[in-house]
Amino acid sequence: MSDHSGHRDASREILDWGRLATFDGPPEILERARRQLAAYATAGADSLDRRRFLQLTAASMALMGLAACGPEVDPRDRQPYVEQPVGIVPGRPRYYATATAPHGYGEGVLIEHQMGRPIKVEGNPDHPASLGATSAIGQATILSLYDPFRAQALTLDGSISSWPAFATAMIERRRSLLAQHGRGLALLTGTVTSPTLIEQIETLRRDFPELRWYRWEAVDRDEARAGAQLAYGRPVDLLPNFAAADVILAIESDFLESAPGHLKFARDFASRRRASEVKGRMSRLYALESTPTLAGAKADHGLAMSPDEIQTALRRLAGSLGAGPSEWSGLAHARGQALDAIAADLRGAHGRALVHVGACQSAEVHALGAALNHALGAHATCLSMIEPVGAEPRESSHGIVDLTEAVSRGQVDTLVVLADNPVYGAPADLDFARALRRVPFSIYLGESADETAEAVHWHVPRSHEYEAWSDVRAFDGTLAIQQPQIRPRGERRSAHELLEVISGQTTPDGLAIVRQHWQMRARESGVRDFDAYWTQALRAGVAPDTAAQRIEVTPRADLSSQLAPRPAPAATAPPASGEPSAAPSTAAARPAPGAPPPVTILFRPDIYLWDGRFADNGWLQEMGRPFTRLTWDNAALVSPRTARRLELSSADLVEIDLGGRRLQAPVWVLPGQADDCVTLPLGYGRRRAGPVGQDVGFDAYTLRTRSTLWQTSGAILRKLADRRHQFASIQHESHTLGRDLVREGTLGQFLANPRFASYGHSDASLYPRYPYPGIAWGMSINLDACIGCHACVTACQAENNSPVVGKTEVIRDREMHWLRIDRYYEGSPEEPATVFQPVPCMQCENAPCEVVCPVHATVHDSEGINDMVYNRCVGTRFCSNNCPYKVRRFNFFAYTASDPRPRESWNPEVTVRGRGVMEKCTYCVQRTRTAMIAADRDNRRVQDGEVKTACQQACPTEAIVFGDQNDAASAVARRKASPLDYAMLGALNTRPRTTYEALIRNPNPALASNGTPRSARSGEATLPAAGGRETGDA
Amino acid sequence: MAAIFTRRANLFTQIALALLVLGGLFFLALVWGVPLMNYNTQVSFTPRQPVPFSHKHHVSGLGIDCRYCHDSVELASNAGMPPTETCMTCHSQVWTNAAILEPVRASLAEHKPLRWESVYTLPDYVFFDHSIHIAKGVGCTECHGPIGDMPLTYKATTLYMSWCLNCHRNPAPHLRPLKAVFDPHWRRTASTPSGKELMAIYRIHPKTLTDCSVCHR
Amino acid sequence: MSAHAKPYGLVGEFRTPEEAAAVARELRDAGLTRWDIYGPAPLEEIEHAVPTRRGVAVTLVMFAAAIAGACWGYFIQYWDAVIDFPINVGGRPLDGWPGFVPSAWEICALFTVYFGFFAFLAASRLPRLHHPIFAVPRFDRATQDRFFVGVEAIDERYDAARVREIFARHGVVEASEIAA
Amino acid sequence: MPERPAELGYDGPVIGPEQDFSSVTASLSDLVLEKRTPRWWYAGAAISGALFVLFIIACIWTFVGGVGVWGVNIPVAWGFALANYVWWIGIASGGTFISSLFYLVGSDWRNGVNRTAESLTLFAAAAAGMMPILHLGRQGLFYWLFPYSTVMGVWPQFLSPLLWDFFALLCYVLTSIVFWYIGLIPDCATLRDRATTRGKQVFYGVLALGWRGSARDWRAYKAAYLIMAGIMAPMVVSVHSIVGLDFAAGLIAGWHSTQWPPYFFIGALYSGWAVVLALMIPLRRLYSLERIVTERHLDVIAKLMLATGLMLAYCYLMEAMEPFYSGDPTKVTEYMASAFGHYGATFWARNTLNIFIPQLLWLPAVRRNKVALALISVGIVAGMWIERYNFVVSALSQDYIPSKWGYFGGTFWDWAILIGSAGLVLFGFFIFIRLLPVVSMFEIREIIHKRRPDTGTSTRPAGDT
Repeated sequence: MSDHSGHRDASREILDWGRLATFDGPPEILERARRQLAAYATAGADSLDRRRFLQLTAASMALMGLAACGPEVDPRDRQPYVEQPVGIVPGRPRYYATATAPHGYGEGVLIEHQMGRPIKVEGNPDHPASLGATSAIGQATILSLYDPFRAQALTLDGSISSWPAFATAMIERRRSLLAQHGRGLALLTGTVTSPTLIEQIETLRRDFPELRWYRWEAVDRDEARAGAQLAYGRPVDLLPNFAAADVILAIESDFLESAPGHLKFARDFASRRRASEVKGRMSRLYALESTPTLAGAKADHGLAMSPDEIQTALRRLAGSLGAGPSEWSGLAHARGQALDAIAADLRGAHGRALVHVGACQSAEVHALGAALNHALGAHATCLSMIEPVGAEPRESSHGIVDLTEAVSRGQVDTLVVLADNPVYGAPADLDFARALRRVPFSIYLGESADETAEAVHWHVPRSHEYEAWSDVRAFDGTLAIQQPQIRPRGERRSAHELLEVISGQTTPDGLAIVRQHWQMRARESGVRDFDAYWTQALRAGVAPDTAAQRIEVTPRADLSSQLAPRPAPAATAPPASGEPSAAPSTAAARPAPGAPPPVTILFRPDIYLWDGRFADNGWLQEMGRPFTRLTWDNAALVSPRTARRLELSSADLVEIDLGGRRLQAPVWVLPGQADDCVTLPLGYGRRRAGPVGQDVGFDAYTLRTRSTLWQTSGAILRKLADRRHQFASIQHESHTLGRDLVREGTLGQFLANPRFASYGHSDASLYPRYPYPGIAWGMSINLDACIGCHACVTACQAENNSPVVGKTEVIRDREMHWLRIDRYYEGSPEEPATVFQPVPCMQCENAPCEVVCPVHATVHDSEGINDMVYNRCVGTRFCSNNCPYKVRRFNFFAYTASDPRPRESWNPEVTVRGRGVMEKCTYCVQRTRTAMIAADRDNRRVQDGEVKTACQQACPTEAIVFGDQNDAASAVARRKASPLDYAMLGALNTRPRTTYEALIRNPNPALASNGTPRSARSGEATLPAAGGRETGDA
Repeated sequence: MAAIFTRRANLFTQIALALLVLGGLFFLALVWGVPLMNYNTQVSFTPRQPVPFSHKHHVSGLGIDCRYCHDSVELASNAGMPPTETCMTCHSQVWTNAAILEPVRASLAEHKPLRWESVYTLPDYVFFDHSIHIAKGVGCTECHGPIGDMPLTYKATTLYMSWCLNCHRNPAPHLRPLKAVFDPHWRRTASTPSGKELMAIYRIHPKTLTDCSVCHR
Repeated sequence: MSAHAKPYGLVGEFRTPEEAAAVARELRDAGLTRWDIYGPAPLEEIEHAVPTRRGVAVTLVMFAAAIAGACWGYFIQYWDAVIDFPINVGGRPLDGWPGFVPSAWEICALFTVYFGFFAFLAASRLPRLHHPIFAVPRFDRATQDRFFVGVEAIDERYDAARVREIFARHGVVEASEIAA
Repeated sequence: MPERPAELGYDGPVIGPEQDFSSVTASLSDLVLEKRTPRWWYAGAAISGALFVLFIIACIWTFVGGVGVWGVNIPVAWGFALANYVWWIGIASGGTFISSLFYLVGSDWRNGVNRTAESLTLFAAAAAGMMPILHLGRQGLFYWLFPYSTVMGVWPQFLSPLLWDFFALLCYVLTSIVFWYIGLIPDCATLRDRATTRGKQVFYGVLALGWRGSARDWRAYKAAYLIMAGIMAPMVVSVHSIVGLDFAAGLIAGWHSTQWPPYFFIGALYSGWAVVLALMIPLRRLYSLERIVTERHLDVIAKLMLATGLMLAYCYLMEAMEPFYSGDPTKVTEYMASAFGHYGATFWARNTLNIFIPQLLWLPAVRRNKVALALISVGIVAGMWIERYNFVVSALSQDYIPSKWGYFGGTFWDWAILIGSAGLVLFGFFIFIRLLPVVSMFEIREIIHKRRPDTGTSTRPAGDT
């Protein structure tokens, strides 16, 4: 597990496709899994058979293959291979490189295999979009791979059919299509970055000249594209360099959460934010946003303003920075002073300043951003441009709107849908489902039997990205091959294979398709030994120097005249077809007399479910949202002031009336939300999904029309009297209430007095300190670097077999995450300063939990880890009561037994806990122990960095560092030597091994008064008294 | 007044008391004794195997090294059960049509794994690693008993945690030079270095060996 | 009363403890040892009249039990936690003796009470459901409101006539000789 | 008996002047041997029996479903079970304390009530004993708290307050059984000798172990009983102090305080008195024991209850003072939360029932109004449970880390266990009052004898033929 950080390539291998484990006949396996787990639900030994099944029997792979035909296997069986695959060492993990593309752009990953089964996702350090890190979604993909409810059977009009049947039908269809040169043949895809797929489409065009290719993503980057078009007169992708920027202006920016390349951006950004390392070189971040983003949370000055105000603000900045007509600098704005200060700061940082605009902003704002960047001289230093990575259909009109119109004009008789669930995400005013039903011959390639699958004739189950061959480009164009980690189950096929059928090949072979394309590429780039090239690309997980070429373009001079003379009113999203439009929203409803004043609606993707495609993923559903801390729900987010005005409080049910379209939604009062702006997170309220995702939350798409994809004004909120919603929030109190949890200060304070945050530390004790002569594992968490993305939490859940407990149990405060990220607010509820604090087990040297355990179930080991011995635990729960950090979790029910995931997906290195057992973070003791055994085998000491905890490995910003704190040279020892190092609740003298580096902000002195006053002991001063629960709680 | 109880009542009382005492003692005996009974620990039990494989014949007789079949024992937690191929390396030449080897041939022919009944079964929350024990000079026979002389393999030790602790608390007597680890008939001789010396060579620190996380994760 | 059967002894029934106590004193002075008073409650005058060491014996047993219990209670804890399997629990010292005291005390109490109970049974030879003396007429009132003085025949100084005479002098209600 | 014996008055003797050996023996043993089972007994036994069944069902459900069927969560990992436990063990302690301490100080009124109190102890301790096992995550493995290491070679962790608690409870239950039984032996002998049917004779005969009331046996008996009493008194104190340590030894701000051991013990006595009164008042009337359990008894216990209540009030004040004196924000928040926060209602309920209302006992009029006294006692019993509930739950719900604050709410099964356990105790009590003398006969005889040494015995030759 540890070794790929060292001699990496040796540990990554090429999957032997012929020998891949398969899940043929999963029902038996899953059935058995559930039965067996249930059988042991009550004992600590519940996973007994599971692990033997997984680890001790070398034949579990073979068994997978045989499960369908063989009788039930006695768990006491040892089943050796018949022929042992080369290189397989039972009980040793192996790593295979591939890539995941949660938003269409590739992120390189390494998949850990145990006995041929993919178990865990890690980032690929060699991949530019990963750099070894992963996102929460990336971590969770492994669960989707094992989702037992994904479609397996190919269906025709809802009834099970077979691949041959489909192939024959398709071939017939093909004949008639050939006859009419492909007239009526339409292709609907999402974002396409796979060169192989593009080539296939081009090939299709050769056979079917009149093929029409449409593109649709429910949550797309059209605005950015249109903005670039507007600003540069041509499509480009922007590559910001946050490591080079001293001053950053983020316009509701997604650069820390979802923008292509966000993992790299986060890494770069953090590299300039860890105060103890960069000292005076710490960068400064401003954020203007209508609804809180992670960037806003990290901002030194976050200003909440409505979309209109944002646009005005940008014009004003443009005016005063020479990026637009100077009269703009006079534009009236509520936050004028602040803006001027920002402008001054940006001007001062000329050449080292950067403006980044989020995908949800209108094309105009993007254009303004481009102009600002140009004026600030960012293009040379902080910003570079490349040809767009995502393929653009050559059709002039290729939006879903055009498709729907074409269908209604009867111009489409054969529709191949590769896009992800368009029926669910399409604009509500299109009624795309009806259109789809009118298509005589429609095919949908989708992972589950979702809303779209029910509206088409043929539903071909789509193979998971870890089940099929493909390739994908990253945000910077770098190419990676996606190799299957496991054999697809049932009739699953990839997009490549489906298109291959359309072009006449009835038994497509994904590997052949991709390989063929790559051979062509290789030939073009003059590679002699293709096999070596291919092998190397697979092993490394990236194809050498495939990054897109930089291009030099500058914003057109007449940009400002292109923009509407006056700041356009709100709700100016162009139709999906992509050309910019500043036309005011048509959907805006006129408020009826006496009705409450209208508000602006913002449609935003949910940070974890995205556009809804991950709704079936239990880990992501149960992940607390960074700001609302909600699980299993979305909510209409309103600002505290607006809530007061509308007499709303959290969990009230409201009816949102938008030009006649009505939607009932529960309200959540969210600090930092712009006034009179209501954010409706997308991706919930799936009508047809797996048991996990179905009917969770409300479906905001029902209000989203073609012209108001991102925002619209004129909505009326009507409170539904005395009806409240029950939320499952995992954090009920939002303030530190003056407790010594988070220590923070300003850069000024820090430079003036580096030790300002180290105080009140007493080591006095009646007892002699326990000696740890050998290794002493320790962890340091840098609060400057933590962006609250929850990648670590998901990684922990994946590594440590944490179960999903479901909404009702979360409501009872029984969630099982070992690592949580506390979110605290300071300052005014309107524009609070946000603090993210990851809290794993502190591994106290004077552990309060251990002393109260009557059975030695939690005790210390010689490396100072606070062991939790599940099989010894009788479940008194005193340890949890006595833990001042409340990091212990208890199996109140047999959660693991009732978890639907197949048991072969659990991590065999970690005990699966049964009912009535306490559990908690152990610094991934399975990893430390494996590393120590490896080192001990050849009588050496464990190297620094040889073992990484799951959270540390996933963290994009290197906020978490783990290692031997006795070794002065180790990274963790160096971190702990920082003057900012402090122990949470240190006064209790628990001597935690996990310590924090105090949070340093870098506010603009000119703005010190604004927004967020703070002192080293921030909290007391600016906070409401105890129980300030205005973030609400069901 | 007529006495309620006859003389016999006293006898009954005494018998009852005696039974009470005996019962108590018997209960205690059960509590401590039953877990140690072979019936419970399966020690010296010989499970039925598809093929009556004899370690005595292959190891002591033919002198085949343990690692020839259990090839991952030095590399990984798992010693590894030999794939059918391994059996067939020889048995495609010798005993090619012995009846008792039919299952092996069948396995190869039908590409179905042999199903051995496991002899040593650890509970699932115990993470035992063969490789480190081998590397630290713990011979196979320390846990597997006189495996080299077993015509049919039987369980030689209880695998109770208390049994593990015996060695983890005081490893010295159970250590041997590395070259002797796989020797099923090894005996300590005058020339063999003492357990203390071996502990020094292997850098074994017994204090750390009883940490819970050594085996429980 | 049967002449041939070896008699258990002579039992006299009295109304008041004073009478019984007076009889007791005479028997004691006469040097008899195998006699006893049976009454419904432990009353001072009777206690004073009847010489016995049983109370002391029981007390000593209980004291010994208390010491033994306390020592054993402490020892098992010390041996388990410090000698047999020392484990670092929350950085506390292995020999956290103050933490061993409560359990040790409880075990001490347990021992004392139980050995006290057994000592009492042993001292008074209980349980013994059958006893010759139950044959005495109206002996049931020994546990209600009457007092009986029983003199055993096996006492070498036993002389039925003399005993009857003593009984009579102290207003015996009825004196009856019963079989063993 | 239709006509009801007259009361003796609150300053009157602890035993009716006309009572002698024969009469107390007769009246008390006839309750068991002769009296036809009264209707109220059937009613009471039926109701409490039904609750007992509910308790059994709730236990089974908890075993099958796991403690998840309760409202417990993280942070509030302890809920009803612990509150019930502390409550019952407290009630038990009260009983033992009456019979042991007041035996040592030789107060004569004690002999009228100790039997009832001890029996109560027994059943309350049984109910208390169930709770710690029930609340375990893996109930079947509770035996790992015994020092037993044949298989695993691991011992219990003796520094854990829970382990002290385990030993304390175990020893306490075992010892109180013996203490209770040894007190019964002479009375069983009496019943054996008065019993008219063979069955009863054998039943009580076996229980009496052949007791003959020999003076030498009496000496051994009294020696053993005296020392037992001498051990039980401090034991009760230690047991409940250890229960207090379960919390005091914790780090939770609301628990981490040295005052809990005495605080808990005082609370225990308080509930002990209250329960004895609550049961004695109706019992002496239903069994017409007015001449044996006299108004004097009630008065004494009522006064004791008042005194203990004042001590408890002092503890409450200390509880309030400590956080503010220490100035620790966590402790302050926690106290304010318990007083005015989510659980404020329980806080004020406990103060009202345990402190404010009982102050009425200053007034002789109230003290001597049996209905009022019974009601106040019942109020205190309830109040003590509420106190424990508030104490356990509110401290946990808001401790050091605000982000993990959370609240507890009892589920149906929580309530079922609480009410059911009351059923267990009452049912046992009903069985007891039917099978055994509710007042220790031989000890009453001792008082009678002490009272009139000259005429210790029956004047009229009762039962002479």
